[in-house]
Amino acid sequence: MEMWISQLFNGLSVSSILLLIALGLAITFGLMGVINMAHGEFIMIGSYTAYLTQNLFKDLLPKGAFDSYFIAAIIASFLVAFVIGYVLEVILIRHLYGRPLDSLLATWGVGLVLQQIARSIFGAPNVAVSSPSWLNGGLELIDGVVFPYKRLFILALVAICLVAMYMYIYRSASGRRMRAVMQNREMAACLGISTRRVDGMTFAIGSGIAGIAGCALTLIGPIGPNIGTYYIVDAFMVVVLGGVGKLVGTVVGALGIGFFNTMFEWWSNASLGKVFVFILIVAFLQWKPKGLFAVRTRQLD
Amino acid sequence: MSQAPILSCKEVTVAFDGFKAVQGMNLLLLPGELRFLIGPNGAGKTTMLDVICGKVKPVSGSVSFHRRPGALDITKLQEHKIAESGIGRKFQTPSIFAGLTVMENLEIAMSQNRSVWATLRATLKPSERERIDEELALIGLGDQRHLRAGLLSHGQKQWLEIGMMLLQEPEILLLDEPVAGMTDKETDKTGELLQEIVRKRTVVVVEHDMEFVRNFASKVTVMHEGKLLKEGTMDEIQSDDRVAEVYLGRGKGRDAHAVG
Amino acid sequence: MKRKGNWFKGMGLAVSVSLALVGCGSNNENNSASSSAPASSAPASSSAASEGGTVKVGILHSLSGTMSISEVTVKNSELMAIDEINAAGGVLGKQIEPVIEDGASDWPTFAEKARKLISEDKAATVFGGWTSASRKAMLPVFEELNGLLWYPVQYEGLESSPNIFYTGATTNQQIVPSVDYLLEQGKKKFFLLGSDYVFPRTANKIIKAQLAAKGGETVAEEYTPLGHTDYTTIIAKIKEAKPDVVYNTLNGDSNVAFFKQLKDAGIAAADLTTLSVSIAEEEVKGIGADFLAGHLVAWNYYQTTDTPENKTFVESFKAKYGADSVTSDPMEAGYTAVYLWKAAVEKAGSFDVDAVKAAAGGIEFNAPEGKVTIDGENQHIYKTVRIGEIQSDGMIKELWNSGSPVKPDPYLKGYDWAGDLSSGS
Amino acid sequence: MTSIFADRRRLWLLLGYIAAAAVLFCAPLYLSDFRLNLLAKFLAFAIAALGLDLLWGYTGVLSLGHGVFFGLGAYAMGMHLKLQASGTRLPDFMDWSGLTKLPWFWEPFKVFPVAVALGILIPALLALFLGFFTFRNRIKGVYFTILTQALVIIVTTLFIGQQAYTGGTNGLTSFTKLLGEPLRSDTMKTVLYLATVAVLVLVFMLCRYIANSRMGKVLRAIRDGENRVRFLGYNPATYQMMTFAFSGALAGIAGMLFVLHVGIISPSMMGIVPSIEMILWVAIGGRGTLIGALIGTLALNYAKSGLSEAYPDFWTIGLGVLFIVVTVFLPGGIAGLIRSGAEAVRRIRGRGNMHESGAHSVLQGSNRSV
Repeated sequence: MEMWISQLFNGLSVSSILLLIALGLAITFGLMGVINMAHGEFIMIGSYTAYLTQNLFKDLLPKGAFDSYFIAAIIASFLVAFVIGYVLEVILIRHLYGRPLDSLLATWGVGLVLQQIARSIFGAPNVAVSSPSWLNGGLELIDGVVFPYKRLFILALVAICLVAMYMYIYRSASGRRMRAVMQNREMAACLGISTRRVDGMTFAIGSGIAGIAGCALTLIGPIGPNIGTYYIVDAFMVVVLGGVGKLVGTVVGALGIGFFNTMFEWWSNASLGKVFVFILIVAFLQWKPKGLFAVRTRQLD
Repeated sequence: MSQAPILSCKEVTVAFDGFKAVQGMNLLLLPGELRFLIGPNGAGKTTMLDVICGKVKPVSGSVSFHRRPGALDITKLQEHKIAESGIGRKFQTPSIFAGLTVMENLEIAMSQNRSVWATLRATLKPSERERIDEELALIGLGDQRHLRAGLLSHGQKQWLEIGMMLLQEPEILLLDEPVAGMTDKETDKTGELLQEIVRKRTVVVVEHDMEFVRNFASKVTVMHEGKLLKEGTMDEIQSDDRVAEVYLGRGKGRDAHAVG
Repeated sequence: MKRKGNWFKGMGLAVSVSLALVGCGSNNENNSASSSAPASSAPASSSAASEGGTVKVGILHSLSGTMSISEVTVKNSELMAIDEINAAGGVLGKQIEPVIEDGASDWPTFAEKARKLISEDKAATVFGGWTSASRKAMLPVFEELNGLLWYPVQYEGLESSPNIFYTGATTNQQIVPSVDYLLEQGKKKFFLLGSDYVFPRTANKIIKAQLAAKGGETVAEEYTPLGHTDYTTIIAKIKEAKPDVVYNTLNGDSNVAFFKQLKDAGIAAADLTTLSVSIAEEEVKGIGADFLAGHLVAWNYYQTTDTPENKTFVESFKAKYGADSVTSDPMEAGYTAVYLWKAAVEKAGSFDVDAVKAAAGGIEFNAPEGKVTIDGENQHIYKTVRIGEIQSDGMIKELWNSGSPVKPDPYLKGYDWAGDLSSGS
Repeated sequence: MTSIFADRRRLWLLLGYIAAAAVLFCAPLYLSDFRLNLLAKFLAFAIAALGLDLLWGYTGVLSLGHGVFFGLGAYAMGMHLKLQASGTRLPDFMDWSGLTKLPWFWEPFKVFPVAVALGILIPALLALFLGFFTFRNRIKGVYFTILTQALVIIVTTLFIGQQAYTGGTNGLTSFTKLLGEPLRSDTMKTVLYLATVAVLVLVFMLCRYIANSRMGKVLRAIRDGENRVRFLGYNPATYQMMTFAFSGALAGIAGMLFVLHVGIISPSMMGIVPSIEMILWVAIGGRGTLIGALIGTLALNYAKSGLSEAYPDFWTIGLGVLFIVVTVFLPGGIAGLIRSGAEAVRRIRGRGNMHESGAHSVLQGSNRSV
């Protein structure tokens, strides 16, 4: 019996990680229509920022303060990724609106460059990030079933990010401006919204959330120049399956892929599990080409 | 009304997420007729054209196209099958292929076998070249034949699209505001073009410019909020109070002059 | 009807294509011009371009891509060996000139660069490769051009190419003895966990046959794709199977994810014994010693191996590449390969590949891992097997070793239970 | 009036192509063994690039999965060569994977012509199958692109997992003979090189024919306005499927020639990165121009092997920057550069053709719509 509970929890935690990774993409790709293949590298930036914060706390601050480094790391990784995202938008993405396929290729180039820069700064081998002590161990509700604190922390972090994003997009003034610019750039410009600044902010927020994802992933995964490539295709699958433009789509997409992945992996092995999930996605898109929560538009193209 | 209609739309209803763009609309077209479809914005005129050419599937009602060998149920067919069977559509914003030259645009619009294998082997026969030259002369783009269509002016693009429609030789031609955004000189020229088009096929024109509609003594259908309001000659339409009220706002008796 | 400027395009094509060819053509000329004798433009004979004071040697590792994690450090140790030899007067009076190439974690690139090193740079030998796939890609090139490759990494065996010397362990010098060791420790139920590529699948095949013959039991066999990062389901399967030991052939980043998540699930080394064959000091640094403390590994060399040669090796490596750098088995194997090549060349008295191969058999060398001897029959080397336990300071303490170096047996002919495994080519 | 210009222009164009073909055909005379092998590999890549250019440059369908079709062609030839090299015995990896007899689906690859046919048919049919299910449901643009990436993951993971049948991550290698002749003899290598050039020239002419035919015009129309084409009576889905299948077949041919030159095929060569690099060749060369695909493939591959020789550490940065610069600031690619360069020369010398001189010609080069 416990197996079912722990597997359900595993499914939920895998979904939460997928959601955290795809959340930033839901903005840059979902709302803005920019295909950012360097999204994985922003996750890497978040992980490396956590590594640097950890070293900073270890060297400068007294031993006791070390455990609180992780909270600082989350904020730092958001800010660093936010700034780099803003700079990237101003230099490059600005020229690529309305050209999705070109933005896909150009950002793939950006990803290559960021990976090589990371490799020359931090070296090719992985770097280690030791997790804060208050996150070690796990909650043991029923004997034999352990819910690791780290996974619970990630679940909580994802929930917070989701609520924050929802409030920002649908309940705040700048969120309204963002949606206005995304739906009709010319009209928004006529109404006096500086579309340039809104574009920059939106892309930067999407990148910032990828930074947070990177920081959270240091708890459970490797930190190295290539980790971006592990997540990028899965993140796009979540957003495409969930339906572009709708936050709830991304959430449901992540839950769907997370649970199916865990279930298939339980019955077969991890490789075949991944294959079944992708076949399922391809088949699903036959039925709903625009994803679960498609936004219907009436123009010709 | 002895002649059998070439196109009959019965009780057509179209809804977008609950909003009923067209409700229970009936429209009968006689072969070779020129019908104007007018009405205020949002009356469902363009949606009606979308239904006939298959761009939008109606929620209920039937649309049948009575061709010589028999009736076709439009709502069952895919868009390209409808176009191939003889219904041409010109869109409101000029939609021509910017990457192709004027000549190439006309070449692919020309009526021909549309299968992949056929177009792979197709070559431009002299007779076809002549027809294209005639069309080019008619729409006045003879000099721009090798120019990329994307570089034409707005008016020229509209004429190119009309030229493409002519070459497609449909039995029914749906024109969506052909003179929108045109100068007076261009509007007159389009008027002459329309005279030429009407001679050989049935045409439905959605239009706001009453002046333009007036110099074609033909039947006019007025739509309002997705429903048929009035059908008759231009004079009957203008004297009808409901049309005036709906069209021009509450004032009675004002001349049913077009509101752009 | 043609669009404008087409005739320019035609000319553009002709010009650019010929430029590209001339470019690489001339590139080829100046290459041979730089290497000495005019004979070099003769068909790719294996006569080494021993020009006056230097002899060219190829270093072919992945300096970019996913495998750079492991291969950059091996390149460094090979270069250190070359510097030491040059300082001590070089080989047959010639200074070794290393030509470094990037395999870019892409197997056809390994084949392309190998061909370039042999036929263009006329390298006397090449040190390189890491994954089995990169070795398999280079093998036909070395056999075709009669080049010489030194492969410094433990691998799945079942191969012995006349043009390759294997200074890493074959299965009977790492996998088989480690399973015997675990069986002696009373670990009967094995959970085989590996990344989905050739080395784990082949190693597991051998382990299953060995366990069946020696009263062990394979409880489960699980594979995860390369770059897999979520091991919660695998850990759940481990909990359910309750094995005595998890025999781990995961590779690269996957190890980081597996051990971090293992600790999260409240499983420490005391609760579950694991033995890994792809985790060395370098990987321990990347994962973090606190996740790995107490877990076992099987290699032929550790930084803590106490031989006089190892003391100097570790000291000079730290001096050259930084105090916090560590030395691991593949790095030591790469370092040893350079010295073994030097010894074989000096014994043969020439850089010619066939002469070096003939002279190599029986050569002994006091490597940092202890005495090693080249087995002339299958061109592997005798190596001492060592089981180690990872300490909380990141070093690996040796628990057991095989006493004397073990004779390499890539086709496991000497093991009766491995009869059906391979007919050997 | 314009026909005089047209004829002279077509003459020059023909001259250009003949000169290029001549330069390629006599390469064995002035290229060393290593450089010839390298060029042969790049020319094989060019064949796949042509197919991709027809699909993306002309029809506007961006597929990031052509590594799979390339790989399937390469595996077909690889299986044939492996069977030739193993003679009567089982291939080595099957032996120690515990197989006792040759799997049934390996049997047809024993015969060379059948292996070549399958190397073209299997990728084409897979492309047709995927195309049928995506284009019919009007899955297009970015959704289609991401689906092709899913296809890559599915196929590579399956090939890696089924090690007993496919050789796993080591793939198929150590080939010895082709049609009874030693694969690695100098004469065989020259013959293979000339065969590659011949196939490339044939494929190039075929693609040019298609691009200039009415079908080619319909393809470009689909790129500019897929829905508009639908209302002209053409079914874009069939056109997209056919072009996708054709480009899949060309990628298969390229794969077969690749494995003959390089001597190995493994799942990593049909992964996500090689598939994206193929697109880069077309993008840099100049999509929508067949010559662009050729120039782009040669230029980029020489740059890649040249750069990585000279600066092993930083060539990925160079590749990344090249990616950005081309897609954003140079959409026309190298071919676009050549064309606008030609126009600049024309305008300076004031030879402009009366009808199209002036503002129009300047704008022509930069028209790019995706």
